Amino acid sequence: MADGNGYKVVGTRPIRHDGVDKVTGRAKYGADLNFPDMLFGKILRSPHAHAKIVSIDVSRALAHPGVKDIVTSKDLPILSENILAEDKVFYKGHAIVGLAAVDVHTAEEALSLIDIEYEVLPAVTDVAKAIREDSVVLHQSLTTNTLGEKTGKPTNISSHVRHQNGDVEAGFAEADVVVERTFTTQTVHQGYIEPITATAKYNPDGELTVWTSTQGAFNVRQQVAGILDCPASKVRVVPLEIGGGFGGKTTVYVAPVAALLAMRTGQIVKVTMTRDEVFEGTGPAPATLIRLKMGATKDGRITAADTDLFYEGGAYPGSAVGAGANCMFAAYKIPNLMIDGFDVVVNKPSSHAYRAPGAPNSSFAAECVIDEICQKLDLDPLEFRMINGAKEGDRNPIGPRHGKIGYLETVEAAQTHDHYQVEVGNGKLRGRGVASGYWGNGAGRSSVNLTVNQDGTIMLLEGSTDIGGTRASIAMQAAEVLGIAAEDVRPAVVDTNSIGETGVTGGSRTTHATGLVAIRAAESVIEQMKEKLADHWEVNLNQVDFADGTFLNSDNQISFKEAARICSPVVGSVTESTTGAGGAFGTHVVDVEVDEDTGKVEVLRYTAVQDVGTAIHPSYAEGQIQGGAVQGIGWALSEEYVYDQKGQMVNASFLDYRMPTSYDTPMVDTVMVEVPNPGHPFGVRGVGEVPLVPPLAAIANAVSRAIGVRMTHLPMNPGSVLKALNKI
Amino acid sequence: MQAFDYVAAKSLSEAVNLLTKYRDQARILSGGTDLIVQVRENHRQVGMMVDIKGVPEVNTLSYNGSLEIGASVPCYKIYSNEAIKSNFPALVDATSIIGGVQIQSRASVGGNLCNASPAADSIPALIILGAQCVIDGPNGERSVAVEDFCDGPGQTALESNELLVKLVIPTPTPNASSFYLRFTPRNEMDIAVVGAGAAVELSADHQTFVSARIALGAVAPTPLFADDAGSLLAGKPVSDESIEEACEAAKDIATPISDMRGTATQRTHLVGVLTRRALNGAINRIKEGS
Amino acid sequence: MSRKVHVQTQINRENVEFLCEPRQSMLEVLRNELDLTGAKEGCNNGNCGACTIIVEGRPVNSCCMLGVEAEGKEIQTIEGVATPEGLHPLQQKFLEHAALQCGICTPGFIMNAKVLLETNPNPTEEEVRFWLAGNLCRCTGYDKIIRAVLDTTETTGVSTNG
Amino acid sequence: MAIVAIPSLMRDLTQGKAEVVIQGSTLRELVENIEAQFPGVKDRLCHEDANGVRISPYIGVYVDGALVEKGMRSPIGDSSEVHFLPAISGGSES
Repeated sequence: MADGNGYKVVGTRPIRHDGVDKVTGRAKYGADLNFPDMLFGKILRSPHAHAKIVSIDVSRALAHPGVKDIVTSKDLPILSENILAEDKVFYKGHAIVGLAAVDVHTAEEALSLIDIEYEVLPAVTDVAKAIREDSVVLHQSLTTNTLGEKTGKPTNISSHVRHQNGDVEAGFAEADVVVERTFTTQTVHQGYIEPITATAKYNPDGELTVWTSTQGAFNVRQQVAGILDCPASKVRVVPLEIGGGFGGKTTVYVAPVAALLAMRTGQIVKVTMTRDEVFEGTGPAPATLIRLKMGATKDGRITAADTDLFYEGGAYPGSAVGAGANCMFAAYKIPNLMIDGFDVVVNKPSSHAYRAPGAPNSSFAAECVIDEICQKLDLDPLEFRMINGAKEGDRNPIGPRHGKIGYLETVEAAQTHDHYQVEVGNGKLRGRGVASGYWGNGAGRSSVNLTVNQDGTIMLLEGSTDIGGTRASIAMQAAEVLGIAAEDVRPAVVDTNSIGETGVTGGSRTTHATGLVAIRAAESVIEQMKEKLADHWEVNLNQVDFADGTFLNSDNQISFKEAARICSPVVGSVTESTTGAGGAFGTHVVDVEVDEDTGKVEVLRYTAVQDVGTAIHPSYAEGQIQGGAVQGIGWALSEEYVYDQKGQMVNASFLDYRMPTSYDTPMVDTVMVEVPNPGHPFGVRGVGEVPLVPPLAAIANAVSRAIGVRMTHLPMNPGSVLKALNKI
Repeated sequence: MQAFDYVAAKSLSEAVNLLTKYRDQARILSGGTDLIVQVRENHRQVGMMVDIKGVPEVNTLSYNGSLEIGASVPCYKIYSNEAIKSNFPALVDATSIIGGVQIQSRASVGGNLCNASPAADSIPALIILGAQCVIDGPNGERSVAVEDFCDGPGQTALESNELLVKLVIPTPTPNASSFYLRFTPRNEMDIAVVGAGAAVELSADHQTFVSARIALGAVAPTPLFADDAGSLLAGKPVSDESIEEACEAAKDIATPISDMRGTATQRTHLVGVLTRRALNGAINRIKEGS
Repeated sequence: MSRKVHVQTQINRENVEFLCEPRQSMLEVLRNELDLTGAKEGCNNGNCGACTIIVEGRPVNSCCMLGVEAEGKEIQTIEGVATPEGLHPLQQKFLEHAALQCGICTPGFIMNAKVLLETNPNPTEEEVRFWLAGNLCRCTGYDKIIRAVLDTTETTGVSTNG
Repeated sequence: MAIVAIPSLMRDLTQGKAEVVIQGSTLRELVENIEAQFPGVKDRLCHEDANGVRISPYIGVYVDGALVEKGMRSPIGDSSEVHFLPAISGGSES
């Protein structure tokens, strides 16, 4: 912190550089670009959850005045079934046809003129049914992949992962209490407020430009170039401001279609999803079915855990079951373990990353069973976590040893927090729940370019798109190294032609990885300036020092700003595949009150503790934690995809897909524990993902304790709570 | 969105003439918060939108012997009105939870009524307050009780060439008050799983029910006037037992469906819960007001 | 397509004329015809508040209003909130409190909160939360937004004439 | 010599051994040396594409607790612990 550990910029709370544009409405988001001759694209989507496409006739639509072009999967140079379906649709909302017209209304009218004949097939939208022997099989060519080995038998189970150590049967034999439960969670969406959008321009020389809002411009370039079979050098992706992502904007949906239509028409084409398209046509987080058995001794030591995880991949394989398995027990020392994880396809949109993908589901099960064990043993749940919690050198039960981590510190901070000291209240159905959670965090490829202006200010170019304030957190790290103010570094997210390859803003990697690269670039700037000053002062390089924003030797001392004028031009450019992401833990405490007549759960108080390593900009680190906690409140209590018998989602709107409003939530107290990550010069750990891991179980534990009935199904909506209370 | 024509009518007669000309193709536009979305989402076909917000009669809001609310008066004007706050609190309860404040800037009680959703919040409130719908058409004005206005989801007693002009609500007696509430999973920005309103008149000593009107939302194809449930309270002591009896009677007439917002069983259960809360809410207001 | 209508209105204190089809929403007119893209489309059915503008002093979801209805009205959009003299106090407080992350919902929140403070200069936390319930934010968990609005009332007050 | 944890679903290839001690200064050497001792392992851990034999995209390799970023070229320390875990899909960069 600025007041403690010697940093001048790190730990302060400057106004973010992109802030004024955003509060004045001037910032340009994905759908905000307009061009005079722009066409509007629309996509026809399957009305069926599972069907063969017998025929597609676009002639009536093509004849509609104002329609410029129509494309299907046959027009894609490289087939990509989730972009435009080939001969089968696997979920309601599956894209089939793209078209471009002079305005959005004309495009919509034309959609209704496309004639598609379907052969409707039975659909399976429930993981529990999809794994049965007699289930409808989505992909005849799909067999179970078990670490490279395939069973050869058609199935909906696309992969099987297993973690095994010790002897679980012996472990359960040693236990004084064993709890076994089955948990279910429903499909939930990232819920970003800005719908998916892309605008494309194609020049006759083969240059394609895509403006879009994305978590990773280079990912978009790679996918668009791949699907359209053109060289990356011909594709320029310009990342505009992005209105939320949470993992959901790490892939492409409409960009290849917009690009294809632009290529064929020669006009600029914008394709923007409607909200129902976002729900039905993009990748949500998987619904899951989890069985979990855990044993502990009466003094509160976990002896064994055995779990089966079934995650819905949606239409195609690829659920986050692996990460779910990796993260679910990371906080604990468990000597005997068996995890079997299965990725299962169902007739729902192809699942995709959502904040700590996979971990909230599995941790919900693990942390609820732990809470029940605590109740049976009459142990304080935080004390139980102190007994079993992992510290540096302990193993994640799936194998690898933890480096320097701050898990126990989060538990201690929760224990001593005022929230945990006061009684939860009386008279009504009130309960307090706690839960912990882990996310491994990512590092990887990042690129930063620092240009030193003659007045000593800095232009910082980066490839990481900024969703929640990373321009500020990265600029601050460069400023810290350069000994200048955060405001003197002007960060900009630039297009794929203007910076080195950079991975997605996801996996909680950006402040760590791109920050690390910004630090390296700043160090390069300092080195270059030292060399130039040595020349200027006619001394040896080793006689020039840099400290506290000042270059000096025995005779001279000048500020960074003065040096900038002398040294111009200076550019520090670094691109690197970084490592050293530090995994991080959080522990949440929540109080709820249940209305016993209606089953409605009110969140009374929420405290989220997290090891953030070092908070670069504490306000935005807090904001990540608060936002994650409230997404967790939604997931726990009210959000779900509701399907009818035909596999149709019936609540694809912000009205009926109930994300929490400001009137549903309390203030979220945050406690940031700082156990610096040795893998980063300032100790940064990823912050964004962890806070969505504990809330599901924390709230379920609170509700369970409030009503005296174990809640194992999410969301805990009023109907399900009333049922648990035996009121209906 | 389908194409349509638009006329901003200046008078009732102009509006009626347009309706007469375009019949089923025409639709009255007031706040538009339901209509525009329905047309956009292809739930309703409209060839002509007749905007009546410029018609003086539909903008009236007066309390003079009785309360008159023009069909286009937006929710916020209703819940901000002092006379309504003191005399018709159930109307304040209902109008302040229709959508968010942005919706309330435009959405009108008249529109809420004409949209005829079974879950409309203002309709049970209007029913318990004994509101009359004043309707204009080629054959002149006529009046219909609110409880008889809705025929089914989206269906009303209006002929295709008629429009709702205003609602007229009689002045409540002394020792009377009203209360509306709904149950929703979210605290706001939601559709009633069940709604319940109660208007109650008590004896001067607050010990006995003089009369009561109860109405329910989202438990039948139209908002329901639970006539018997209210009537049975007349002359009964103000007690948990009496109230329970009314709640059971209200549950008896509910014929809810199961849908994504709630199951039939849950809704029937909630009818009991909300009727009790609505009655107690109205009773408490009488006691507080005296 | 039906015939375009000529509309005269006032937006951000300037007289503005535009042509639009009756089916075009005010949001569509602002964004596509007038290139005022500060109002955002999040849901297009009145459930997220990202498109909030101020019409005749009241917050309105511009997706639930037709462009033709702007005739003769006085309209404010986020683009007109700051003046050459500087940011509106709410804008300043949103920045100071880090009350935005991705920022897509921010224009809508500021427009709606602006009317709240003009209507009720000293709201309670409960009143702020209720008033802003029609604006969804998925990033912040609302905490810092609510604090920013409350802090605007406590420290600076706002003028009531917009 | 590095200690390599064998994923449980591959222990059929290692005579049930959960851990083997293997020589190798890079991941490639390590994999080749395991393969020499326990044929079939490489097939399950790796796949071949235009760029040659690489670790399967479905597997994340952890050396001393940290996910490696250099694929088969990743250095292995003298007493390193190596784990092959299901890759984290989605939120983190692949």
